[in-house]
Amino acid sequence: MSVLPHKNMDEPADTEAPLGALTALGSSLRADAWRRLRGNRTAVASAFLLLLLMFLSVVVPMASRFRYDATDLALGAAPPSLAHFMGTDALGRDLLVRLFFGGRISFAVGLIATLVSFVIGCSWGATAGYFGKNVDAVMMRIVDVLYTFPFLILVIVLQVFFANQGGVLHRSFSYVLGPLIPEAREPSYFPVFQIVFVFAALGSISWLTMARIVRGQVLTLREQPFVEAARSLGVGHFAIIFRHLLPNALGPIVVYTTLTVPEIMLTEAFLSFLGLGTQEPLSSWGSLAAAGADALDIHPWTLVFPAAALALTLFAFNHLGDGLRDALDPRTQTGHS
Amino acid sequence: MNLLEVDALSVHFSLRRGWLQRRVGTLKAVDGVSFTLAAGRTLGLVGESGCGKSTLARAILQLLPVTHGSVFLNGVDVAKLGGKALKSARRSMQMVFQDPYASLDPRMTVLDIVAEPLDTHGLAGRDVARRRQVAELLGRVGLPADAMRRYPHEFSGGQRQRVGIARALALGPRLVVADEPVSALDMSIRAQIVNLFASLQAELGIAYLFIAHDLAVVKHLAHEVAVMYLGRIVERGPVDRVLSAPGHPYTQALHAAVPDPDPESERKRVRLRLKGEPPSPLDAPRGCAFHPRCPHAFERCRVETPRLREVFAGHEVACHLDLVS
Amino acid sequence: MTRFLLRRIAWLVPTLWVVVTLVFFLLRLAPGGPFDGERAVPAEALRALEAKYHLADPLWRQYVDFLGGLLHGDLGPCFRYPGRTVNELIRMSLPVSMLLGTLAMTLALAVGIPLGILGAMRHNTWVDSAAMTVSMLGISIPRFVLAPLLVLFFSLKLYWLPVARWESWRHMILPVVAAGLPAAATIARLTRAGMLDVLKSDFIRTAHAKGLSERAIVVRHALRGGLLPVVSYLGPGFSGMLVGTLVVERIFNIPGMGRYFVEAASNREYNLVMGITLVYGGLLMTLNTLVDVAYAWLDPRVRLDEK
Amino acid sequence: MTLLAVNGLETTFFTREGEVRAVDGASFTVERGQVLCLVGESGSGKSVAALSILGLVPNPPGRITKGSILWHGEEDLVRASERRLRELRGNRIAMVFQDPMSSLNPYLSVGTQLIEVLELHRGMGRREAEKHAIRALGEVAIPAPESRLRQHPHELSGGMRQRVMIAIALACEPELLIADEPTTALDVTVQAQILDLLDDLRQQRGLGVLFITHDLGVVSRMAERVAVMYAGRIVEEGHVDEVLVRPRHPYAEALRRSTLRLTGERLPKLPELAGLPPSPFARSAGCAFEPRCALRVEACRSVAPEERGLTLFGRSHRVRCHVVLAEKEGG
Repeated sequence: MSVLPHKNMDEPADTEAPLGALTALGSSLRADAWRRLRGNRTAVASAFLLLLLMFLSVVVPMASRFRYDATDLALGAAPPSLAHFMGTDALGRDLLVRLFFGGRISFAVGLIATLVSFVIGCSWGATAGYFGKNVDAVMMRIVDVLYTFPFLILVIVLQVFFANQGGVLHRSFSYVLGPLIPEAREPSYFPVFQIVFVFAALGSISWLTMARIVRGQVLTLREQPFVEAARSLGVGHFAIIFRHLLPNALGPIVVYTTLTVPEIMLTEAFLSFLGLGTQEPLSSWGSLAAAGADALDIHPWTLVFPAAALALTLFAFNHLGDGLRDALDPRTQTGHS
Repeated sequence: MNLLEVDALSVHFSLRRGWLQRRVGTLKAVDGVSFTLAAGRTLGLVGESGCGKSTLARAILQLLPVTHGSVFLNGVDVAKLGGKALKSARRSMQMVFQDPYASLDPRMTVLDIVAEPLDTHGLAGRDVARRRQVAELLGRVGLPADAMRRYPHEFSGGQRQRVGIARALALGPRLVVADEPVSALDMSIRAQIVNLFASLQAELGIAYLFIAHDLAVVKHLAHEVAVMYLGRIVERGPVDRVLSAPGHPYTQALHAAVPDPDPESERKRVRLRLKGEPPSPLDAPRGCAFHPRCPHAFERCRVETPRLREVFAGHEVACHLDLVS
Repeated sequence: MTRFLLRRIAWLVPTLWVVVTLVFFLLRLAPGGPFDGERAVPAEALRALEAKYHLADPLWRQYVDFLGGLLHGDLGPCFRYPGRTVNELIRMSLPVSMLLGTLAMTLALAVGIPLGILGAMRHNTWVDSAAMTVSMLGISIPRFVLAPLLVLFFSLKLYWLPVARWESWRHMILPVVAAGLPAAATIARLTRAGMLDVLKSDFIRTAHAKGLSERAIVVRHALRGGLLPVVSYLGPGFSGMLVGTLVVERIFNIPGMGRYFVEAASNREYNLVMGITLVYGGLLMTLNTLVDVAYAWLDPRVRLDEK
Repeated sequence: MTLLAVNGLETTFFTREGEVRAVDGASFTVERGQVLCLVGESGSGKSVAALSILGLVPNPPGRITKGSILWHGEEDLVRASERRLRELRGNRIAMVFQDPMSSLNPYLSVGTQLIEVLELHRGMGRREAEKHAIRALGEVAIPAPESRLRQHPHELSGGMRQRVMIAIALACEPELLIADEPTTALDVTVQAQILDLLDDLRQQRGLGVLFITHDLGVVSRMAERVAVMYAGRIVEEGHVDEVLVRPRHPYAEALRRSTLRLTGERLPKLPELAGLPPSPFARSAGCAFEPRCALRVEACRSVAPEERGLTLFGRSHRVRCHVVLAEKEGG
């Protein structure tokens, strides 16, 4: 087996496909990528698994007869049974409900932080890359400095100072969400606010790599003749960025976004382990696994289920990200023999 | 009045180095170039890579800042325009690019690519009308109307170049600057594209500034030829005259470098070989820039930069040698 | 090269200053003080403590004092460990963390790079899938799950290795593995991706046309370019490793710096937090510089003197 | 003496979109000291044919599915072991590629890349190889060869890089050089220098050269014999004076007429080769050139023309065309 470049088949220059034979070749790059992605069984399975887990996270806590915070001290930690499919924790709380309730928080945290990092990272990177020169130098120097910033300290300070109960941010949070979710005004909803807030904040500092990626893409694309062609037609800066540059940089952006979600979820788990993440009685996969890790030798099921859910989700997101990367790389070989 | 008058045009780049971006030198990519181009005519601009021909093209189209000099298009100095005025001036000057693969946005359909100039200048109709406009442009360049639904990567190099030409025609320009439009194409496709350029000129009266790196391409299309070396024009004249009696030693070498497909005549040709490689504009030689590679160089060439002088009606050469033949 | 290093050192100072200043003010703007949590501290004593540590001074005064101390290399006293200075604490704990981190990173490189090369060379075979599934698992299992599992298996079931502490080399094995394996997984994936990218280039075809063996092609022609992504990862990867060692230090009860980190921050041990921030930032910047040097050494097209 | 005889070579790529027969039964020979030019458009299969000779077709998806490649008339390279092929590559058969920038390893110095073949195939020690390398660079007219050894490809100009590629290829004094469009990426003046260099080296060393190009001017400058490739098949093969002056195959004729020339008449409209090359996925049962051919007859669509040999002025000549052959046989 040889490890040669698969050049001859991949470069359109070499095939010179004429108009007549094109129907067999698919109609666009996107359709091509989509077809490749669907051909990747692991990626498709990963996507389905994620959708299933999200669905269960929404449905199970609503459908179950247990509440995530209902304790049964008499029962205590019980191994899986017909009543409690995943067993109970030391306080006798049903692990199945806590697990899928935790799924809500884990997914929410991952998606919120990723969304924030996506928005800031794309605009920061695209601006720096497109305008270049001094703008670029200053903006990327800020990114460099932020890279050395100890984010743990930031998270702690944010939690203690900015996310305090009854503080300005908490009040505005309850005020905005109040009409939608009546419980948002209750004090018991405070931990939800806290975790959401901390992760929005975490997102706002985890955009650094996204900014670098987008900037790199924009820097390369800016030099492409099709961008020059657009300029020669009189197309404005705004249209060039949004019609030509960002759509062409979309591939790496999508891939990186997909890979950011598991990273953030892992960070949440890590913070929970340190006691800085999700607070009782709320649960997340990280906080459940962290609690379970302490009791590994006596109640192994309290670790096994949350750790499996967490690992499976991270696994699926990473696989999906990889599948997207392969699908979007036009050089990926299509051969089989 | 000439359609295009380029007067003492220079494009210099500052070379900056280090942390503070200190200016360490100047790169004279284009250095005092002047020429004129009449409506409906073609000027072939020939030279090796790095001679500044592409920079010149971009400076004329205001894609690069002009350092000195003027570019008069229909009597208006476009180098002094900006904003809306420049945008509307772009309607009469368009460009065709070298790389048919990279100059079309891979994520846009041919419809959107060809319609983009119309959209940008608010000339596109709605839906069906827009399609009709694009179909007509595609027809002009010999592509079927159903090509508009497809993406660039589905086409061959020659077809893509036709799309690029259709886009350049959309605004009805008076001047088209074509930057090596056939260099990236197969030999057998080149004739098609050259013929297309010729027939469009005959139909629409467009003037071309046609850039090439060898003389063979230019021969069939150009009325006049200008040869560039290291940012300057070293020879200029009617195409028949320059090809049959090239005056500058560099033009002679360029002429000799193109092999002839007829083996008999190829064997009979004089092999004039240049020593060395195209020099970098970063350290341009003093005097005549060509002297280190010139077989006839003498003392004066090393110190004095020759100016263009007329050696025959309309034929100018920048060389110290006595060229009157 | 020398100019590049000098310039980087010149950058280090202002950058660290910015970070330190930000942290300084963030900490002090947060409500509460170092002695808030203590029960039964009479107001009188509290005032005495605050006076002792100059916490009642105006903010700018404290900042100036702090910077002054910094210039002398003095990070000040600890509040919670009376009689100890921050300097002492760091001097004691930093070497432990560094050793743990270095060993773990070495393990990660030693496992990850060969695994990645193997995956790339046997691209799209079962070897590749197996190697990548293993490394994907490595990324997906948090260290605080991995570490107890290792302890459970190797210490509590097999009695091979000690459960905790940091005394002999046998104590080091499990913490190093727990800290290193997830990083190994990331490195394996980066190596594979980088190698696959390089193996597609034209010059690899040239190497084949020269008659070189597969092995020579991989080692001599592909590895250099293929490892570039790993090299760029080492900068941020190191900070990831710090977080990793933090978890591992807690689980294995190792007297490293990470143990103090969270404690110091949640207890508002101002001086200790500043000290740890400085050490961490300084290390990270030094490492990033080294990564840039390594990058330039691997890729001759990169020139350090030009930005 | 025949160095290389390719007989009925068929190289197929098995892709998801279908099988692509990039080379479809091509036959040609290269003699010692002779240049055979393989001409064709992009996608005609000329590069794949060249890669097939050295067993360098990427597998998967490509594989040689039929035919033989005889080295020195006896050893079939299609059946040779990978080990044996490695012995030949870079040693007895060397190759130069189109783009010297991407074909040289950007991470290694010129010296390392040159010395490595000498160490591998000539068993030289470092010192000796270095001395040899300096001489090899001098032979391809690179000024100051000693100092070049330490330079990296990005520090050289395009022409210099291609000279380095040639020096590497010729370092072990191969018998056969395969040059795949070695001057396409270069300026015309530099192309002329490189062509002269290759020509000189061929004469000095009695090197057999398989030269791949799409430029008929280059063919006429370099070749003694030329093989014209279309859709994976050799449609005409013969001496340059025949093929380029009096081509027998309609494709070769159209190619010749549509080539831009510096000499000769300036025509109001250049003769074009109309139409497009055929899709690699849908090869017709008949002659692949039939849809674009002005001379086509009924048989062209359904029956693939056989290759027929002719002798013209004492030189062998082969054409694959119904019409031309019928004409010859009739008259």
